Amino acid sequence: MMTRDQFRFDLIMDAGNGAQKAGDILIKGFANQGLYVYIEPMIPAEISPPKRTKYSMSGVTIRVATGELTNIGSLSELMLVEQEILLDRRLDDEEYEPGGTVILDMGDQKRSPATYDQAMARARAAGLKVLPLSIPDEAQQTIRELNGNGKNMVYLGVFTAIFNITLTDMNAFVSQVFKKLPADKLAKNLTLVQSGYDLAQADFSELFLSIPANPDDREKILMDGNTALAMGIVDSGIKLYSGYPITPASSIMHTLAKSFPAYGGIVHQAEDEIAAIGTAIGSYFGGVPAITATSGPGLSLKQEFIGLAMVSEIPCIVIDVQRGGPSTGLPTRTEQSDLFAAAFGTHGDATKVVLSVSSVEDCFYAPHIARYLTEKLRVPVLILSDYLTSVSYKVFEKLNLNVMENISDILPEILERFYIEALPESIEMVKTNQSIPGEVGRLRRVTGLNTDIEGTVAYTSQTNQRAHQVRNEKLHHVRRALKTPEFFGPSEGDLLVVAWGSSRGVLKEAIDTCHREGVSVSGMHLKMVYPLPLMLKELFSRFKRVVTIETVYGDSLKHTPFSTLLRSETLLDVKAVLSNATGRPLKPSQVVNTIKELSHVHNN
Amino acid sequence: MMTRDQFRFDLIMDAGNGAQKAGDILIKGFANQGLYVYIEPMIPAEISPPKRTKYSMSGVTIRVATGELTNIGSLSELMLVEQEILLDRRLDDEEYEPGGTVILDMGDQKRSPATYDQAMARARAAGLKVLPLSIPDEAQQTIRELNGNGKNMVYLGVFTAIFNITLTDMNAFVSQVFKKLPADKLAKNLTLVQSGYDLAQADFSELFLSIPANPDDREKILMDGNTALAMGIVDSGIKLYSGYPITPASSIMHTLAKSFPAYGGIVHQAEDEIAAIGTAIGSYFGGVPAITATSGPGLSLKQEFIGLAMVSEIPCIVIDVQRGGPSTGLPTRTEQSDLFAAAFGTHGDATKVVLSVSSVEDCFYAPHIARYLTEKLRVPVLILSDYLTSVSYKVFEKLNLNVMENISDILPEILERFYIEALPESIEMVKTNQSIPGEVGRLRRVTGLNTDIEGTVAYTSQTNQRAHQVRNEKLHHVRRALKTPEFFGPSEGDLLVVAWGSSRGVLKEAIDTCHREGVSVSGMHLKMVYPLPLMLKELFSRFKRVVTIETVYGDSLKHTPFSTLLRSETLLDVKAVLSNATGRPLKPSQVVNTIKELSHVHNN
Amino acid sequence: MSTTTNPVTLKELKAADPRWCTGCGDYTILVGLRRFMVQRQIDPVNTVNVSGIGCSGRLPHYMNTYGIHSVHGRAIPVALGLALGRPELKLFISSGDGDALSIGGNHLIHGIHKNFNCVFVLFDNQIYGLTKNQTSPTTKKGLVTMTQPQGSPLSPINPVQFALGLGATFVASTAEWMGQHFLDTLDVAYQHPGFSFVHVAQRCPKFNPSAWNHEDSRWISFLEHDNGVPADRKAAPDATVVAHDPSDMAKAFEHANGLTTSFGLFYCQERPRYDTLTLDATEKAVKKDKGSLLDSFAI
Amino acid sequence: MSTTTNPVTLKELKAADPRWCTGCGDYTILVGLRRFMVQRQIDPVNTVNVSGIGCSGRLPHYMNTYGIHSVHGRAIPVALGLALGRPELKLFISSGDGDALSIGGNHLIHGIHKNFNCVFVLFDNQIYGLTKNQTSPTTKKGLVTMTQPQGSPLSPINPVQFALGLGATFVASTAEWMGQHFLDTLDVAYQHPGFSFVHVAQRCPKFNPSAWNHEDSRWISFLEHDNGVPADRKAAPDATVVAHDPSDMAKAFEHANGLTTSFGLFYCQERPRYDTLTLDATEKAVKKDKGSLLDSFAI
Ligand SMILES: Cc1ncc(C[n+]2csc(CCOP(=O)(O)OP(=O)(O)O)c2C)c(N)n1
Ligand SMILES: Cc1ncc(C[n+]2csc(CCOP(=O)(O)OP(=O)(O)O)c2C)c(N)n1
Ligand code: SF4
Ligand code: SF4
Ligand SMILES: [Mg+2]
Ligand SMILES: [Mg+2]
Repeated sequence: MMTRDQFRFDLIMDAGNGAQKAGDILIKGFANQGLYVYIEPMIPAEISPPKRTKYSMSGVTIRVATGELTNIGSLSELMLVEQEILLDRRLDDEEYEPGGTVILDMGDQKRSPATYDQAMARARAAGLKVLPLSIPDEAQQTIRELNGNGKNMVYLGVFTAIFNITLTDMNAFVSQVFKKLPADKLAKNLTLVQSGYDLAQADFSELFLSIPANPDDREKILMDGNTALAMGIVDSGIKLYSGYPITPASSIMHTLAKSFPAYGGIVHQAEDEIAAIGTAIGSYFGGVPAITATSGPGLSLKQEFIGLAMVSEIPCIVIDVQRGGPSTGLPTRTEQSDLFAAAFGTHGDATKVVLSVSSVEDCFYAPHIARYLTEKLRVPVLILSDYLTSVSYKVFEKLNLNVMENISDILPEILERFYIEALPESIEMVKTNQSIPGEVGRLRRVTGLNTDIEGTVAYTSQTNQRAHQVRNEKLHHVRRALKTPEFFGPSEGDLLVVAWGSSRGVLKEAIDTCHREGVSVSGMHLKMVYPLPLMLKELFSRFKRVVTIETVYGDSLKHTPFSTLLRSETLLDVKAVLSNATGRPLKPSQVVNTIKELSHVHNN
Repeated sequence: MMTRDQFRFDLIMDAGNGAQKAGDILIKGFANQGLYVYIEPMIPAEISPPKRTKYSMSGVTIRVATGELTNIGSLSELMLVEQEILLDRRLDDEEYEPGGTVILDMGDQKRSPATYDQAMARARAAGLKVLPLSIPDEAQQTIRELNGNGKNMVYLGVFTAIFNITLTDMNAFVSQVFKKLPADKLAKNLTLVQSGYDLAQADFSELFLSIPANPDDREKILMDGNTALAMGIVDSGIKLYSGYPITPASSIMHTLAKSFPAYGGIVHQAEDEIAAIGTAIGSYFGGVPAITATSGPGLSLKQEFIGLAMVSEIPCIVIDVQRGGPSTGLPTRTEQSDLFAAAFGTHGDATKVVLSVSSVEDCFYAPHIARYLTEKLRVPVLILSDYLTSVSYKVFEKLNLNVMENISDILPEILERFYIEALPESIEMVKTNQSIPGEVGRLRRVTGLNTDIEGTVAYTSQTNQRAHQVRNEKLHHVRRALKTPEFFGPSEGDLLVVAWGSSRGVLKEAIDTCHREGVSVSGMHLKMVYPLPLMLKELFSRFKRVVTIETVYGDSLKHTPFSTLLRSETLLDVKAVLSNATGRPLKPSQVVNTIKELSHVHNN
Repeated sequence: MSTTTNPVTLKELKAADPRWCTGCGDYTILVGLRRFMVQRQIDPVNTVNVSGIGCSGRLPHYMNTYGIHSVHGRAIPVALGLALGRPELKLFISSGDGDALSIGGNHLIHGIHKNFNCVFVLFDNQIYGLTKNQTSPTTKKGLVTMTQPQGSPLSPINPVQFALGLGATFVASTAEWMGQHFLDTLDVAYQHPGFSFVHVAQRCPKFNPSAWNHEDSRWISFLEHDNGVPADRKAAPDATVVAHDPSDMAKAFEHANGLTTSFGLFYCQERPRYDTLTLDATEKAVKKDKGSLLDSFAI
Repeated sequence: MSTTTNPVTLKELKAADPRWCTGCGDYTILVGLRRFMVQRQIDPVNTVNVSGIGCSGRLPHYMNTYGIHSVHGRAIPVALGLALGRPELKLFISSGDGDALSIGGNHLIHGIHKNFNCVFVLFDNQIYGLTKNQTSPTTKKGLVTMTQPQGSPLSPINPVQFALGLGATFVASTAEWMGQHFLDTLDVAYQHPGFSFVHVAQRCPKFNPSAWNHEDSRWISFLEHDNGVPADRKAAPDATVVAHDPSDMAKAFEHANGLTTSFGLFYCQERPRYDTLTLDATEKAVKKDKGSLLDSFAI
């Protein structure tokens, strides 16, 4: 039996056949052993695409490891695939490790022997070993009794055997997940798991694998990015979520719709994205913290109201879960391309703070820091997550709760997590009176028109210039409070690779790999992407070359938005060396190769 | 009698009392003499603000000169003011030349002697000479007979005398403008002009002025920026204007509503800005060129649809007449602060071309070049004008008409005016089929989703990356076609001052002044602001220092949007040295002073 | 300065000096609203005036209460945020015919459908005032405007019919120059629990003097009922008076048909409110301890 | 490939392979629309299918005509651009209940008010399909959705009543599973000059199977009239049939009241169209020579 400290594999089935459910149960098995897991689901673009077509590919990629994981990794070494069309489709993605293995369910072979042959030949040509799987007759019969459901349980049994999980443990997890199922149905499911387990013992023992665990007593949780945002919203003391459904932001709302009322919160579904933010602003004017979340098209629609919040100095938090763009684009693919729309999309000089999240953990604390900043500054704060982060889930140490009531409660570790010091006690506002309705003797009106310090509409040169200056000074407070961003590796050298948002995990892993392989390189990651910390130029100048890696388009005549900002700020020739907008996240191996190429160039 | 080659003065009255009408008639007198005129109206923020308050300041600043004018200049040497509150208000703006003269109508003195004394004392303290004006009793009587109207005619008479225009000529202009008035009323107005004329002959002869003209045979026209845009829309062959009212863009629509049908065009008032651009896009998909215009808040609302036009490769032209921002801001003040919202406001990597206009003449040709670019590239084109350009009107040589039917008709001089070469004959599109409804055998569907080259929805890594690359390559075509931007002065030296859009006139005049005074400096002006021409770095490197001047906020910790782009592009330390967002345009004298300061610093 | 101590006075309700045109009906609405607050002794400290953009949108600046002058067409969602976050506040929304029916139509649909508690006042001058004379959805057919110099081509939207058609629970129409009627209308609107849609005929002497003939009252017909708004015989001596039961939706539609010449309470019917339904649902939810927030994610 | 030469065939109208869920009513609508085009021999070359975003919004991809799959809620303004620019084209708009009545409500108001010529088809599955099961304005009260797991709190908007209330000139309702009725409804809608509002009950087996009971027809009542749409006795054998004159607005309202159980032509009335009014005004304008464009600005 092989021993490995990390392993990545796929379970791929027709949409609707339960691949993700099987994956969910499997990772309980891993976590129970004290292993760490990172999961990226494959979600088809259609609701329920026709089966046995390439559009119906659904499933999970699972990465399991001895130590904590920050990303899904580069390539899969094992794929269990329900039928040949999906195998063919998945090969397109080129996410397999040459030398790896495919377990292919031959159940549909009779329907289409030619395409089976073709797909298997293609896999072999790609350097993969193909092992056929045939579900035994009794199991087939059980599946028929379950109305065609249950193949996923067989596959779960296969993985249980491969990964050395005891059947007793696995049966417990299955029973727990299916606790609402009638006893006879549950029993049938358990038989199917058993049958897969037996099958693997018989046919796939060569694949059996041991991943040593370092079990400890620390409590672990399993969560995806959007759930973490939802829970963070609750913990940060926000009281109203006002949104309009849009992929991939919707699940934040779904989670809150279920759980928020139990904590005294309200979820409001507005008629559109514009109304959604308007309601959040109204609530915050009333002193009740509110938030809205959306994705690209919704962000475009919210721009006008974001400007109103800014000028009228009403706190405002907008989450943008970036998806593949532009326009309707690729709703179920990932991209980091809304940075400029977030920072600069509102007409006029509309000052905002834009922070990005790098992990599921960041998602949990982003609402806290956003609330802190928007209430201190009375400037809109945008949180940039992305499709990748929103749907990826992982096992990690249980997070400390803040149970924040007021922003003065914020945990110091949250400020640290976002590399920022506490802001000055008092910050100048355009309008001195910032009372909320109900306060006696401090009645006031707010407006999107320019005003003087009393809040009265004013059109003179002086008041206009002052208002701009005060609002920009708020951002300067942020700049001054921002600390040296996270560094991976030495703080000087030949090459510095910079990333933001969800590319952190990949960057970190790539840098680690490079260091292990003796390649000298450093990495830097920014969470706060607008405004930027003040010391970047100084930090960058300690390197011969500074480059960025991002999941956004760039080429030799077009700098990515992030590198445009870095260039303007540092006047150094910062270029994006990986800037693909394929809809897929970066891979650590890609980054490692790029670093090696660059180092090579340098060393010559 | 003094002789001057240029002179700037104000006529200031309570809103609704006809100051602008008087100004309009007066400039006919100037133009008739072969003089050049540039006019900036003062428009109160309210519809009809209460009289005798500082909110009711209405009027015109007029600059008249021997040669062609590009801007309103710096300071006024003469002000004729209807009453003391307005004088007081206007002094706030600090746009008077110390040593200049105020003619103050004393008619309201009895109502408020104290404030009269105060205002006059303030004017004197500011170094102004104050000459009282008292409308004679007979004229007062005539004004009463005209229901209180007609003071403006008296003032018109005063200016007629001061500027040496014959009463016969002036009477002709007045009669022409008031041709719909009953004969007796017209006669009364003429008496009032006469009375002002006589009054000036008696009291103000010290102010009389001669501005020599260089009359020539070239036809001249008088027009403001928004009218020029409207007429340009007609001449460029656009067939549909689809808009929603918003200050200061509305008057484009007003002008077209009156005149477009006579040329076969349609004006459509939509229910909002989003619908307005949607209808323009629908029309252009049908092969019928369409345009929409708006100001800041409307631009924010249009972002989503701009992205759709881009991805679905439907031509799309949006005019944004920038006003003081952000949010509702200062609707009747000027600013250049929508550059980033125009270039980057749409979510995702949404490629667009952004061009700016520097003059009323540019306004006329902007629709042509925009149509050329959007039809060649099938990328949205945004035209940035601003409040200043939209309301300022001037006398200039009659423009050549293009009478464009197809973009292949475009006059070479229009491409030259915008410093761009013709684009390559054929430009790669994301989708090869670009047919319009009615074309047989080429049926197609467009979408905001990502597609392959056939136009079919596609979510693969390859198609997504390709679509981005093709769209960005369209912008690269523009970059490559952009020629060296306009230069004022030598192409190398110590200091280069860069401006864009409406700041051209001020820059040019300031550079000219500096050159006359022996200060060595160069200027550069860009009309195309996104994407930028390729040779900027090279051009900039020929100077020791490069700075920008803009009507937008910037400070030492915040680069203006334009300078951010220039910095990123050239990696030179380009800073905005004049970046005030006061709502008022830059003044040539400010620019001259700044240049002198910078030169001084350099020479030390 | 305001205090929560009664009495509320007219003087105390004054904020910035209004800057509308001479003769503008917005002045009358402003004064009427202040009078109403005095009459009902509504505490300004717990009152928020919310508006969109337009001449009408300026009202909050002139009322010494709390206020939000928001963006064009979108006062309703902002007010809803206050209704959900601070249900004890009194909400008045000022909107123009363009603000409410052109750009803001969608929010009006959903404000009405949600039936959250507020008094929605539609300042109907049948024109875009602030942007200087463009066609609005209520502009009469044929009127020459800056955007339609050949005359507005369409028959106007009748706001009362519009609100009835959307299922509003409270629909009334009044005119700002009929002082008592205006006050009485506000009063029933304020008492109605839900979205009270109040149409106000408003004079715009600057751009649309022909919209409402306030010097004559023969064209006016009052809808009267014990549960409604009394006819204002003083302000409109030559008006006809018609009995109308505000619970009769079909009749309400008949009265609303065509041009807006009927004034009074068209329709009033209590129905569940989104604000209370939503707040109640949260109220009733079995509460959990925030300290156990992440427990269900343990693995 | 299509040509302008008739006959138009079903096969020729096929474009990309549809990718809706098994049993989705959108398939039936798609096939019905194709059948209708064949029946009327509508030239695909001069037809544009315009849509917003949703499962419904995918329809244009599957029809081999011209098409624009635009942005969420805003197909109507896009279609209007075609109506003004290319009045000879045939326009069909596909919209969902969320697309049309939630985010797109304002455009629907103004499309109806402008009464420009198009067939507007509202795919009413009483749910957000594409985004996976959220409440829409037509969701029945109490239905559990992802955004309202406690059950949708409000009574739904009735789309037919909604359109009538806005003064639509053509309002019909049909169901996609009643094949003949669907075809007949499209046919009268297509013939109506103006904005033809067609409500279609649409099955969403994936997320809202309880919305429409297509296996029973006792709950259905057909509105029948010589100028209307014949009852579909084959598709709905147990339905009641009621005589209804589509020129009777008041009765139409009565039939529309409450839940959508009546099918047929509710209302039909010719009225001036914004598209023709606008085009005529330009047509009639005294024409000027473009060469003299700037003459009036001479000084
Ligand atoms: C997004 C946006 N679009 C357009 C405008 C310009 N605008 C301000 S008020 C207004 C219409 C005003 O008409 P109405 O709502 O009837 O109010 P009134 O001025 O007549 O009271 C318009 C178009 C704006 N401020 N914001
Ligand atoms: C601006 C914007 N907001 C939200 C979305 C996400 N979205 C797509 S379709 C849809 C609703 C679909 O419901 P419906 O209109 O009823 O269509 P159905 O899928 O049921 O046919 C939503 C919210 C989007 N694409 N764009
Ligand atoms: S324009 Fe009309 S509505 Fe606006 S302030 Fe003047 S009179 Fe009143
Ligand atoms: S989700 Fe519903 S509407 Fe959408 S395709 Fe599936 S069944 Fe049809
Ligand atoms: Mg109005
Ligand atoms: Mg739906």
